[in-house]
Amino acid sequence: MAAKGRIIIEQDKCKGCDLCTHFCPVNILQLDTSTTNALGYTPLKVTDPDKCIACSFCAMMCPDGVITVERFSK
Amino acid sequence: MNDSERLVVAGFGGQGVMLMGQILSQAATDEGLETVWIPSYGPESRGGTANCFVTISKTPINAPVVTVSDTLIAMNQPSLEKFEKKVKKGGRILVNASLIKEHTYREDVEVLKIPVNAIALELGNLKVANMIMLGAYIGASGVFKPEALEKVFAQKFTGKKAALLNLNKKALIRGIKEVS
Amino acid sequence: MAKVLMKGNEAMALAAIKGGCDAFFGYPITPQNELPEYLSKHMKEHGRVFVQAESEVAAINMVYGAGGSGARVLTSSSSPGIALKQEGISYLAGSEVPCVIINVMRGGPGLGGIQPAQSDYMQITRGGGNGDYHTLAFAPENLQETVDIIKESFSLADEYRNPVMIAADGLLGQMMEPVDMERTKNVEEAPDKPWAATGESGKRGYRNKIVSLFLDPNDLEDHNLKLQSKYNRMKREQQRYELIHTEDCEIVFVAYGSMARIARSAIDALRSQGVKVGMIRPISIWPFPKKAFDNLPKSVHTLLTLEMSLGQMIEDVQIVNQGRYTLDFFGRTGGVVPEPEEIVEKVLSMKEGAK
Amino acid sequence: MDAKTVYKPGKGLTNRNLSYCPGCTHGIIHKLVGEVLEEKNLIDNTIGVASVGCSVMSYEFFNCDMHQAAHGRAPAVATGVKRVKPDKTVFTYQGDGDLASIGLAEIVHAAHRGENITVIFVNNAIYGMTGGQMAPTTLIGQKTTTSPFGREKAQAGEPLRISELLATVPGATYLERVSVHDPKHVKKAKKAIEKAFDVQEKKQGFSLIEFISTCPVQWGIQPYEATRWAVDNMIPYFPLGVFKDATGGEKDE
Repeated sequence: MAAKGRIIIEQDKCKGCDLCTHFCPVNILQLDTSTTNALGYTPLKVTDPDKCIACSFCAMMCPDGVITVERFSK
Repeated sequence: MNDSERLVVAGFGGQGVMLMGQILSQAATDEGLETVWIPSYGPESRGGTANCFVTISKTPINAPVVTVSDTLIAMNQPSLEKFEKKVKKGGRILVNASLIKEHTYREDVEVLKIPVNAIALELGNLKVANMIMLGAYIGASGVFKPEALEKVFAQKFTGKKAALLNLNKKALIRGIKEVS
Repeated sequence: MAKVLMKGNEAMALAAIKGGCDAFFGYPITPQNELPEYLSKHMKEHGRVFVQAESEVAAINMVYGAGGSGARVLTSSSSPGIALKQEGISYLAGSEVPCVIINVMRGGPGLGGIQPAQSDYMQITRGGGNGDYHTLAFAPENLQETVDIIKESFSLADEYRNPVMIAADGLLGQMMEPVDMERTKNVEEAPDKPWAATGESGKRGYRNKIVSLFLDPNDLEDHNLKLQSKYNRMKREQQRYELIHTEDCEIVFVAYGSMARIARSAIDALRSQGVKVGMIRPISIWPFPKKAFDNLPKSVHTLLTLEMSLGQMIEDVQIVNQGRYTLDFFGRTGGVVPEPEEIVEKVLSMKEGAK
Repeated sequence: MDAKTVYKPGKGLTNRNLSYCPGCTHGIIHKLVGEVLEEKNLIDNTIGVASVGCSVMSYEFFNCDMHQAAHGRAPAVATGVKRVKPDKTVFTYQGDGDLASIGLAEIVHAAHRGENITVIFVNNAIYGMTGGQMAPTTLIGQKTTTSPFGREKAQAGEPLRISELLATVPGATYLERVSVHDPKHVKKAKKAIEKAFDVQEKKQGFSLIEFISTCPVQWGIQPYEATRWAVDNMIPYFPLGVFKDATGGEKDE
């Protein structure tokens, strides 16, 4: 099932607050505990990009404006 | 310990840097020594840089803020860069090798690299990385015997935190072993 | 008694309880927050009053009320908050209501910063409120001295029926240092206050009024002259200072509080290089300790005032100096805490200049 | 297959990293205000007034001319600004310690005069910047560093409901309380901000939007759980909704 869109994460602005991961309707967001970013936090990563429906919920809930959302048009 | 030890303990908020300094000052107080603990208090609650200055002395302490230090404990890269220049010649720098990878160190100081994050994860809780470093420090400097710090642990880790007491003691001993 | 490692703000709060403080009114402001926080927990245990007011202005007026009705009262704040309290302090002095005010100074002006500074010296010693009034003002340099002075300050406030200000700073507030809380005796009983508005006019047979209004200028002048005689008594009785190595020095530092403590390291460093320096350390900044300047040895030729400000106490030094010595100044401000090495450099450059 | 951007940080905020703790909803509220000012293309002709508290640094975050007011005095500063710049958009951004405690007289009188300004009031029931002290909106039983046994009515009274209080002030034109605890409520909150700036644009008088907001670090609760705590504990006491809408007629000059 092809993705409807994708998100772009500004890795080094993310504070690893984990808010967005709770609001993704298709549950494809997780904190990447294998690394720390420039601020010293564990940044966000998309686990399954193909499932993204570009609903912008994650971006709306991000307090630091780290996420940009794009929707693919056919 | 010669008649005074001036220490900078630095890292980022959440690494337990302030607690490390307080434990040393408490141990000094318990042994009737003079001591001053000074936090760098900034507005950021979490994530910002955090450091404290600890002075331990047999004689009354004058200038409370440590400007030239005998020892620097750097728990992350920015704090190493910020405080490295102020360590006296022949001083000592302990670095958290888990977060501080390549760095060209001064020739005129003793450098001890301890991967405290990695060891802490080995012991099962990243939170005790600071106690491993504390162990390394007293092991390298001989300022206190482990029992002096364990006595402070018993006062600090009570109530909800009591469960952490043994883990912190283990971390302390492990830190000492890393440098002996 | 064994020493206890305490955070400055908490040691000050405990000292106030041991000094007999019956009621505290305060408001959050960095860097003194741990003081009201400590009292919010421990005043209750002693059955005493704690209120977090809606603002510093409200807090000082709560102090005015409680103090005017006979209680021993405390408020604490930091520089901008103390600025808000100035009208209240003028009322407290004008109507002779005793209270203690702890000022944990920080960089200014305006919102300024949160790091330690001494740039409120003029406001403290000249008074930021209206009218001819003064408050006693003490400037401790370490935590033990701070604790001892706070314990004593409630009795001093009652004795003179006057506000007493403790000029501390963010360094003292935030540091931890072992203190002996029992080095000086605790205050149990307050003196009786026949003047207080305690709500017993019936039993007492006369009414008490806590008032600073005197519409007839002659009455107000008489009142001012009465206050003035009290202030002169303070000048006679409360000049406190410490002399450090002044017996054989050429340059005498004049510094108080944390700056004096930092200067001690500079004195040691300079003396080890054979440079004879000493220090007059005012402990009372109002009344300014004039006596300390009277019999300095012949060897002295320069007074170097050191402040964590751009020069305020230096004006008091100029007044008492009366041209006797050369005056010089070194200061950092804005919350920058100077290093002893900077003072050493200043002295060495002065000596260089003198050659 | 080309991609169209549907959501990206706008021009309403500067590109400075926000100084707020991880997961603090101040950040979401900043974004919404910035988005509305940009979309109504007011941002380049706006003067904002930052207050004292965690959001003191907002004078670096809103992408327009800013004032930084003394604690509690932002509504007075904004009054001064608006009276000499009546055709500019003027807003204040204030927390609960700033507005509901030391600044209560200033906010009541700005509303009372019907000042044509918009107030963004962030209620997180605690003093954040100074270390978690009790605020006028701290809930009964809520533990803070100056209510260590939990707020007690006998000692500190019950929490202050600002939107309801200002609704009794004739000069207030538009008052709404919103929340940002999930996308649905974020959308509603943005509409409320749009309405408030409409009121100002149409010179209909004083508008204030109260936001239920979180403080993960001082509450000691993880960011997501903090939003749930706000829903379960704050919203029942501070109900969402419009508390005043007097935009019926044009406000006479």
